[in-house]
Amino acid sequence: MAPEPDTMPISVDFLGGLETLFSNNPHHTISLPLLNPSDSSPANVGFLISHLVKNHLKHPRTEFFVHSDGHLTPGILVLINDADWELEGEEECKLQAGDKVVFVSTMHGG
Amino acid sequence: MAPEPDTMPISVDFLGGLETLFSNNPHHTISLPLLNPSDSSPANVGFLISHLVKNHLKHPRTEFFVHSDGHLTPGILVLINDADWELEGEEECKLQAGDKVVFVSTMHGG
Amino acid sequence: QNGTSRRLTDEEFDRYSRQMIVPEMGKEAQLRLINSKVLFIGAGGLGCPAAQYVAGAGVGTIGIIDSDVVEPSNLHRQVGHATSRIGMKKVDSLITHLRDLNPLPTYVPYTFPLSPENAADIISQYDLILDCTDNPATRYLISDVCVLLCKPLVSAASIQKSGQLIVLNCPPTPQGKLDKKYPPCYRCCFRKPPPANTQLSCGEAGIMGPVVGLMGVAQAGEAVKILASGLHLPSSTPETPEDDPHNLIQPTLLIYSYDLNAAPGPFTFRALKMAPRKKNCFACGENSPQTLTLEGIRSGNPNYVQFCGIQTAKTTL
Amino acid sequence: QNGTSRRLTDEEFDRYSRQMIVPEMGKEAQLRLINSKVLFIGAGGLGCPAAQYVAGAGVGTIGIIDSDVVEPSNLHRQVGHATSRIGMKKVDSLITHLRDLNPLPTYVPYTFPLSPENAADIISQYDLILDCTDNPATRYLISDVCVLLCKPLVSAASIQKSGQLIVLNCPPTPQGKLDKKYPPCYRCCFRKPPPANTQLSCGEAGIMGPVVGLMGVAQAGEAVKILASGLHLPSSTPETPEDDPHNLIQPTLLIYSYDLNAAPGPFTFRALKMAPRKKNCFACGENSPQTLTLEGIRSGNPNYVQFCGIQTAKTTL
Ligand SMILES: [Zn+2]
Ligand SMILES: [Zn+2]
Repeated sequence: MAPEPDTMPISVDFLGGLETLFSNNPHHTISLPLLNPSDSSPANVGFLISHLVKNHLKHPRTEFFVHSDGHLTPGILVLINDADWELEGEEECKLQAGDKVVFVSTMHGG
Repeated sequence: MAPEPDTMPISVDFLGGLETLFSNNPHHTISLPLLNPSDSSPANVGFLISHLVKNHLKHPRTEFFVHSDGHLTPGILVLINDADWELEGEEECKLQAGDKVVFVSTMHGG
Repeated sequence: QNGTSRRLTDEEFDRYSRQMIVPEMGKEAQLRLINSKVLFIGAGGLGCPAAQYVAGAGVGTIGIIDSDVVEPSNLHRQVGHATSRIGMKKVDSLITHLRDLNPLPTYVPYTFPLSPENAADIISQYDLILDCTDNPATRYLISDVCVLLCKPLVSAASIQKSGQLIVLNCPPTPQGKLDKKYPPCYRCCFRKPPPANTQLSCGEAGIMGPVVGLMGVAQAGEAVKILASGLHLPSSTPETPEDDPHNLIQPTLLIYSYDLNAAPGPFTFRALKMAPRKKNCFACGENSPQTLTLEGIRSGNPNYVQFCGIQTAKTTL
Repeated sequence: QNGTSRRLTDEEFDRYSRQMIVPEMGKEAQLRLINSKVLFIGAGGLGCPAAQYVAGAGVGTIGIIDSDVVEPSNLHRQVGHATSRIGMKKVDSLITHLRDLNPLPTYVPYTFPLSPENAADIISQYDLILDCTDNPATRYLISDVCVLLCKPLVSAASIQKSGQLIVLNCPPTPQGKLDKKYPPCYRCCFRKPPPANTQLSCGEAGIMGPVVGLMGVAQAGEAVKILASGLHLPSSTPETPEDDPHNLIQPTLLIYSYDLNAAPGPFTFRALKMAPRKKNCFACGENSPQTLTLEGIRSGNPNYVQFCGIQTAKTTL
């Protein structure tokens, strides 16, 4: 499919059970607006998260992905182009077309 | 490393035990001459196999990879850019810079 | 499926509740498992762990065929046997273990080798076959009979530090059918066996226990999902591979590479996409009804031992 | 290593020959296994299969700690227990099974829970720790004590249809050392636990047997390779991650995703590369000697239960 204007393709993977919140599909290629409409700032990971919640999260138990304040639930690991997001500035990390973001829910059962 | 002139980079993976014949390394990026020097024809998979035997096969038991006639030992699966080589013309399949070739030895133990 | 509407007994509920509450499982899937029949060919390094988890999951009928007896050199990896059962037939030893793990299934022992003469009679009685054997001749025989009897096949193998796994002939498709894309058989993927001088058994080449164990558990995982989700049932509208969400028509060959000198890395697990059923396949292709029949197999055609270039199938691991 | 030059007994040779002939194993690696001590924390869905293969491989001393008793709902996945041992302490049940599989190791039972008070005393007696537990509070405790006592840790977890595995603190590196890149601890990778209302146990959320089984066997595989190859020994010349061929300093987090509706595909196994030890890590970072000590842990600081936001660690699976 052709990309929508003023958007960029971002590869998003959900692992460790998070895929069940997103139509049971571990892999999505989404069209993310280049700018965050709320303040016209360039799209970063924080904006990606709110975009995912608004457009792709199809499950009543949203608390498994985000807090009520919109921040990512603790215990979810984020890798941006294979690097730990803590090293990339977490939600502030700017995104570019083609970036690969992986969300992994930590497991504790045995 | 810069590529040598008149060669192209080919990604070659060895799996299923074949890696033990190739310095115990499952992944190689090799510089394959663009032309087969014996007849100046464009490099194909048959030439890649003879090139691997001559330059990379570091093990006395060569019969696990090639017959004495230089053909690949039966029971080895070849995937060229993720496709079964039988569908690609087997040894006749032409190679291009960046192609990915996977050799997998079939196992029978249990 | 008959019986998927009955109630579970209290004992069944006690045993299976933890898997029944998993999303997409549930009571109907559990009853499909209880109503299913699975055959394990081989009670060794693959068959032991595979059978533990299939029996634990509650598959109702479990057949196991193997002619070997338990030896001390088996026990580092064949975790369904025991020191106290050395010398016993592996099938009887494994069933002893499984029956204590879960007494509810019906266990059917076959303490003789699978052969071209008996293969069809035995395989025909099951819904799903697990190839846990140790030699190429038996692997080709199993696949051929599965094609002819329309049985899905979960095939695994392992040697030294490597393992492989593939789901074949699933959904099961009649021999010779090629109007669309259909799933491959073992011969579609592995047309010719390796020459006899490059065929190594686990006895000769060695095997790491956790490697063959992991492949066996993965086989059980595929068996449970196929039966629980009905993936083994002939599909009325088979997808084309382009939009096959089930990875069945072009299954992946899973390769596990265990490296003694490194933690898991990008090459530890590889998933290689195989081609669908091949037009020229001896067993399932266009002209296969002329080349492969149950009658033929029973009377020695093809000759599996000759095809694999060895005098006798190796059965000791 | 003392004892790696002695001869093997006939019985040892009988049992271990099939793994000793694997390339890069051999007699010395076998003796390293025999001279090693491994602690399993948890005798459930991970601990059962992990212990089967570690015991089979001949690790000389095997400690197991768990306070639970065997219940019918365990048996679909906890394949080291049995119907005849329902009601028995899991540790005693599993050791009964392991002793029949391999009588040669020394088995050490601990039939009480791991706690901040006893963790260091127990963990200090082993060479390698396997985290097979089922709750975040115990996972953070285990990792913290492993950092302080310089023990490598093979950590696995599983729920519903997913599993994860990572090798941590290997080669073991003293707390606070950051002059080069060193391997991470559990807190480096998982800084904060999930909120209590999103923590699900296998009892509440369910678990597929072959999924947790596969993670357990994979854990055994990592344990055997670490001990056989001496990867747990402090390295005199630690590599930089750029050229670390062992994947230890930046280990991969292995994720297994089991899909009931599909055969294995490209997402079935993912290997995600983690960062090395983090400067700001509470347990192993720059200022960690001020924030985390064995004394502190023993006297309730940090408070693991409070940190994980639950009243009591869940121990029923
Ligand atoms: Zn075929
Ligand atoms: Zn740390």
